[in-house]
Amino acid sequence: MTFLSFLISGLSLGSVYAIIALGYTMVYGIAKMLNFAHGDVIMVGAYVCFFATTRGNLHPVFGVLLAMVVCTILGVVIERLAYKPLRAATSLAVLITAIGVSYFLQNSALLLWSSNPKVFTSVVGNASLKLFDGQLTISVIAIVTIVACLIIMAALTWFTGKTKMGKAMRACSEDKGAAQLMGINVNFTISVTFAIGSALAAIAGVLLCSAYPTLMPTTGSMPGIKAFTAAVLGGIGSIPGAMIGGILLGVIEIFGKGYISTQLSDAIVFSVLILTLLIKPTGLLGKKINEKV
Amino acid sequence: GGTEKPPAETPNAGGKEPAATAFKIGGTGPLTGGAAIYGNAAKNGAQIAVEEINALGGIQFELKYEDDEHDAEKAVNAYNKLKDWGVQMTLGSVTSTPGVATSAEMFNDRIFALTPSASAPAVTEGKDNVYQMCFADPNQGSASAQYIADKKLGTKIAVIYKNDDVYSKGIYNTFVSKAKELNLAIVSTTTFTEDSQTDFSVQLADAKKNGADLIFLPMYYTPASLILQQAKSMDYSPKYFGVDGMDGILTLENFDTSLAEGVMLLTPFSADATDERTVNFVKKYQELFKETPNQFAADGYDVVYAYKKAIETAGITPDMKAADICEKLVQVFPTISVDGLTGEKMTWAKTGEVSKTPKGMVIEKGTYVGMD
Amino acid sequence: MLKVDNINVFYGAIHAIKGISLEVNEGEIVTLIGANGAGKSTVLKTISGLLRTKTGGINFLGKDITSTAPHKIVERGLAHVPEGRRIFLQMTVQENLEMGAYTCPSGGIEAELEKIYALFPRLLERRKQVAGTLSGGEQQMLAIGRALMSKPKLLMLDEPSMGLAPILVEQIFTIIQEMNKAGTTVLLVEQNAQMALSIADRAYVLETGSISISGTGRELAESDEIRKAYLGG
Amino acid sequence: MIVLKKSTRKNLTTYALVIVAYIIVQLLISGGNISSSLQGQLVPICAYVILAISLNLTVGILGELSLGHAGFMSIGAFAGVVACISLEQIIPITILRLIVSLIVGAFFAGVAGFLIGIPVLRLKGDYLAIVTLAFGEIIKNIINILYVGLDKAGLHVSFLSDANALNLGDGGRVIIDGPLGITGIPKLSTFTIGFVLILITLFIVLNLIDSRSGRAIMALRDNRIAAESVGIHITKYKLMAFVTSAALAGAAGTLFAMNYSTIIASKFGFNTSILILVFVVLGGLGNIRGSIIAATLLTILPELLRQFNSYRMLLYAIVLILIMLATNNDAFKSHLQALKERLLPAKFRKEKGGTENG
Amino acid sequence: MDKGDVNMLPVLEARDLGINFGGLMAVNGFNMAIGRTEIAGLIGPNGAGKTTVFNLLTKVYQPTHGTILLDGRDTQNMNTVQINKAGIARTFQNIRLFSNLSVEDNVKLGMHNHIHYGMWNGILRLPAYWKGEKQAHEKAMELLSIFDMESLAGKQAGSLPYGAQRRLEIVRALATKPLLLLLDEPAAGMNPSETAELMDNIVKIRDTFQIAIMLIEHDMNLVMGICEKISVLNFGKVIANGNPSEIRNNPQVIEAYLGKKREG
Ligand SMILES: Nc1ncnc2c1ncn2[C@@H]1O[C@H](COP(=O)(O)OP(=O)(O)OP(=O)(O)O)[C@@H](O)[C@H]1O
Ligand SMILES: Nc1ncnc2c1ncn2[C@@H]1O[C@H](COP(=O)(O)OP(=O)(O)OP(=O)(O)O)[C@@H](O)[C@H]1O
Ligand SMILES: [Mg+2]
Ligand SMILES: [Mg+2]
Repeated sequence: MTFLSFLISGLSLGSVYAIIALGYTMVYGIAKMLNFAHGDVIMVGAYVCFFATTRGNLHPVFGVLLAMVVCTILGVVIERLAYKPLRAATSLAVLITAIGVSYFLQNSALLLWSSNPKVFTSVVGNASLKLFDGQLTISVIAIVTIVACLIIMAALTWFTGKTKMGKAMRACSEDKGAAQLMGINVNFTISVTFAIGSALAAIAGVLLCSAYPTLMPTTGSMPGIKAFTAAVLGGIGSIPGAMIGGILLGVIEIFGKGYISTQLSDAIVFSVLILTLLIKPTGLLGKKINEKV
Repeated sequence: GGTEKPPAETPNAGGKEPAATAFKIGGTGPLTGGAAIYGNAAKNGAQIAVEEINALGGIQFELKYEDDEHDAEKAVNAYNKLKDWGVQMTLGSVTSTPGVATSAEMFNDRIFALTPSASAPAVTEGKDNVYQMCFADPNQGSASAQYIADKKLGTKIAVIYKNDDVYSKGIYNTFVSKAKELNLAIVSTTTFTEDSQTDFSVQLADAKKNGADLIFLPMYYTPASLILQQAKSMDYSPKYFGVDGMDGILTLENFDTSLAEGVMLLTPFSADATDERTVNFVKKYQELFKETPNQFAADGYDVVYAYKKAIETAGITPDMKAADICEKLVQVFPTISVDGLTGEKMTWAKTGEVSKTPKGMVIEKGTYVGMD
Repeated sequence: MLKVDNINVFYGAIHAIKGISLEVNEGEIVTLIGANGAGKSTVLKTISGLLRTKTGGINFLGKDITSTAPHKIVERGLAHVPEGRRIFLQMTVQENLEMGAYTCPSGGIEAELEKIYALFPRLLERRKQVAGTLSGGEQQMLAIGRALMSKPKLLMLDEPSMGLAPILVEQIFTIIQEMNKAGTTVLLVEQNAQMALSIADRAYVLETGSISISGTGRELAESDEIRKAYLGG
Repeated sequence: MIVLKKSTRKNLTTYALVIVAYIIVQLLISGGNISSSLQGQLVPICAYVILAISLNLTVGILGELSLGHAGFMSIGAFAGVVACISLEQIIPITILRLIVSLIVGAFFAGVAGFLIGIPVLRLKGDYLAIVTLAFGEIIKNIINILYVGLDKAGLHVSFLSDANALNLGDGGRVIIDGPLGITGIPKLSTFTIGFVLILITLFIVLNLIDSRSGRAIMALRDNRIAAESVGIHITKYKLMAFVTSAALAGAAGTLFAMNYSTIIASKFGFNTSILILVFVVLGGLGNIRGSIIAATLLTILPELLRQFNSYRMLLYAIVLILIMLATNNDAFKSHLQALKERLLPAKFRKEKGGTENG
Repeated sequence: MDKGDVNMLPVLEARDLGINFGGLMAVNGFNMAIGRTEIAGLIGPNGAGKTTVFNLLTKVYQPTHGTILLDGRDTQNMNTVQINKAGIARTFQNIRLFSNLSVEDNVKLGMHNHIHYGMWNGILRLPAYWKGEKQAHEKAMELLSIFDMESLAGKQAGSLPYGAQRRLEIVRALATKPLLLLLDEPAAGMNPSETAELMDNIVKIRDTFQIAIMLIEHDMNLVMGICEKISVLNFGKVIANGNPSEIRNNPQVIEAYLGKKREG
């Protein structure tokens, strides 16, 4: 029974990572940049939803929608102002700019909303399912997160694989110049990528804070880094990979704590990551690209 | 509610140039970053005290707080900035690790420090001119164990502490050794870190599995609030015992206070106390900062009043050099007794440690109630 | 159809194109020849909008496109087979071809695909192969095929014969001529000056960023100067 | 007139820059014209300069993104300080003890670099980056559960429990106390030592780059397959760069730690790694002189912004973004180039091309 | 073919070489022997497997079957680096220079295993460093002079015009002191007059260094002009072997590769 309850905790933590990782992968796989500000967009999304539901008394559904709208706009604006001028620069230059944006968002949040933590009200309430005479509890938010994660993964897979915009995104991710020669509006495509990534960030923020309700200006940064790790573990650019990577990371974290040592939990998670990559150097579902010589 | 709305950095009651008529006091603390709540609280508390004292027209203070991002390196930078400004006595650093670093500098520079909240023993150890306003961590640890044993609060105890945090680990260390001494049964010890402070299901499951009926939580209230919430969703309802960092949990915006029902803690301050001094302070704080003050704010407030008392006793004047002030304060501090928000008749040992009695509090219906 | 008027292009501080003007009329095959590094590829990249000119203007189908975004230019009917092929290495052959038809309504793609596969049976064989693992020549075929997918009005080819077997070079030139007969205007950059001149209506010779000679294909092919410099004696 | 190789000329300028900066600062100090704030930052600036140079060796010269450089810094910091405290009786001369500590710090970090490098360097690109990040976090986690004490019997080491498990004898001293880190560190680092260490670092890195081994390392970066085809042993040279980089970071860590009375493991986490990376990228990949300047300026910048109080870090973020936009945007760069051309007579103008080495 | 070659062990012998890419036999049953100072050509339609043969010989790919004897030694367990040390150097169809390094450094990298001083000698600038670098510099200049490229020594390799880059790749390969030099489409992107010059140089290299050269090329002027022996590959199999005139008139080759109406 302990095993099962650990597994469930792992799945629910993992699905939060996964949902963040999906947004990460979207931008990471297509714009080919590590958007370290992603975690902070998540934080903004959570704050928007928080204020909308507590101070604005909006229904949670509208809270989430509003958060998505705000984050989408924020994502697109950030892309336009901070990343677009660097289209021709090295990816590292963009990475550093993203770090600047991350600091910017965190410190703006600090000034706007103060450093005092807020307690987020779960958008689906705190109900939980009790199984085996209450020996096993599954919270509703965990179920919602996992389901949301699956739906988003499926939708993204369909979108990038089947739609015209999705194909344009793949083309941009490989060669922006050639994509332009195909008649693809690269700037627009990348904006759409950021819009989707940021909308997902809003959802992720709301779900993250529903499950783990402390909300602070730094709330997004650690989950952001873990989700990035998860995205790499799953294989860069692979949408199902991001999800599997996220869930695995969560499960390993909980099992590591539960069965080995809480003191070593970070080391365990990262050791498993390293071992996995040593065995499979392109992540779990990453494509092995053999360079033609 | 912003932290930075209040009037001016350095209020000047008379409207005249403070120059040599005001004492320059300053401190460092995390005003940005993940620990910013503590720094801002201490700063705000001190600021209220400065405004009050300046309004009296006697001793005048000029207060400056520099951001240290909860980092030893930045804290030394911040402290040096204060030196350039001409600081005459300091409020040290708000948190422990930066506190250890800055207090070593202040010891060398002969600038007196009274820190509101840097509670690690290493902050004061071997430094005759560094004093604490808060309990030192070991005291909290052993006092908590003693309290639990005396009142027979729990038979099987679980401890969850933050493994990469000086404060949390410091209290844990002495709690454990004292508990051993008192034959308290610790049945579960688990940890978490800055990087993994979201999910506590494993820690709670361990405590539950081992039948713990009391969980000792030497940590700040933010992770504690998550523990309370997650335990509830597991249908696990042990007693909780916290330390001074737990204070503030009721002020968390939008917190479901019923989760904290029955949580006990040792703290020198509670915002719900009904004495005039506290009521007055809380009211002012809420007006200025739109938040309820926590214990850091109270400690910051008390530090300024302690300085006032010491200055009066020692006959120090604003035109004196920092080093001279330091020598006088070193002599006078062990002799004075101060009444403040965090304790009546507080006195200091020559080691810099404060002596005040912690109050055992329990949360009932969303307010703190004295346990004794 | 295409009118390039006194363009100047820079790579940072390097002045790569120094006041070039040229014209391509509807239905023509025009070729640009010149030594390595003369700036041929740069001219093509500037026309398709990948690079910007500092001065002067470019007019395509009666509209000024000097500062039009590349994708808009492509939509107007220009296709560019860039130097170095620039195929999408991680996509399959077929996906690459489909990308070529990005601006076209999705209906007619099938027919167009079939045409390309008929031209290059090799590509049909390798339809599902990841383009990055194709041989050099196969990649070149794919790059040309991809450009043809959009049924362009003006086709710009940058060294299409590079790396192709002799038999294929012939084929490519035949294809160019056929396409031209069917109404596609062609601007061709070639190292293989002899072949290029033999099918070109007109030609321009580029020398370190400026046009040194221009004339009809035949005139240039017969000029001694050109023979010596570009046709190997 | 002796004509120096372009890279030699560049390197000499770099040395000159460092030496002149040192002299100016010393003059300011002796004249009492320097603020405590700036003076307090001199040693950390030296440490960050060394860290930036060493990371540039991995990121700029070897071409592999590392997100865990602070891990090596922390190994150097803890190992160096433990050495320093343990040797208190044996080597009473402080300067000598500091030098030994620096070497110990560099050695341990180098060994860690070697052990980590062997598996890690088989990976590529972002996968490698994430694994270095992971190692950085693991190092942090391990130091957090590491207890080291000293008594007459020598060093005692214990994991996972607490300082009591060290079973120290009478008069024993706990040196590393798990998450509490080390306290009571003697403040032995000085600006002059830092300066000398920078010169040594420059000497090692610049000479390495401009030698047979350095060429091989840069060849790996530019084209791995071609490098193999001319007979260059990939792993050997990757490791050489990685280990050198780690060892220098270790020395910098010791220098840094010996400037503060306390260090804790969490200081050397992801954020610090990123900070060093920011120096490197801002200064220019492969550009050693750029790293020095960027590390110095970006360390001072947040202190200069203190007057803006609570807006300080926000401004820092904005400045960082603006600098990145300014230095990496083509349009902006060509404006800058044009300006330079107008201002500088032709013969002083730098030739384009060649890697930036110094 | 040089007279001396006839009685000597071939520098390279490939027997029944083959590789399978997930079901596709890119090269199948490839046999070839190259004399010590021979210039051999490898031609064939696009995708026939020519580059793959080079990749097999240099162990960029491990052959699925077959043997390669280099100077009589089986190369079964060698990797790319060891192959180079044992005597095969190559250029690439897609230019692979160390494009951020100078032209001279590119050549010195070719000489990497022939410069003998270690890391510490380099860092500490011991005499071995100065001696090694001086020799390397002189040798690099000498090699660059083959293509009259001494004046480009300080230029960044990536900034050279395409043709110069191709030539530099050859110089770099030569610097490894190979017994056998593999050139993959050395004349691609060159105009006829540049190609003519390249042909002279290839012959000159063979004559001065007394090494074997094997080249892949689609420019028939070059192949027919300088190769002493030509193998034609189609669908991974050798379909013809012989001297230029034999190949030129082989109907199978004309059908698959040359086409009926030939240029030039
Ligand atoms: N990205 C670039 N950065 C700097 N200079 C460049 C760049 N691309 C080209 N150049 C320079 O611009 C000039 C023209 O180059 P371009 O590629 O247009 O020549 P080309 O005629 O197409 O030559 P080739 O026959 O080699 O393809 C050359 O001197 C080249 O070195
Ligand atoms: N790594 C690989 N994976 C799958 N197929 C490959 C791989 N490498 C080569 N091939 C296939 O093997 C065949 C031979 O390729 P190769 O590059 O050897 O051709 P080539 O003879 O050099 O042609 P070209 O003259 O066009 O360069 C091609 O059809 C190619 O698609
Ligand atoms: Mg070109
Ligand atoms: Mg080939």
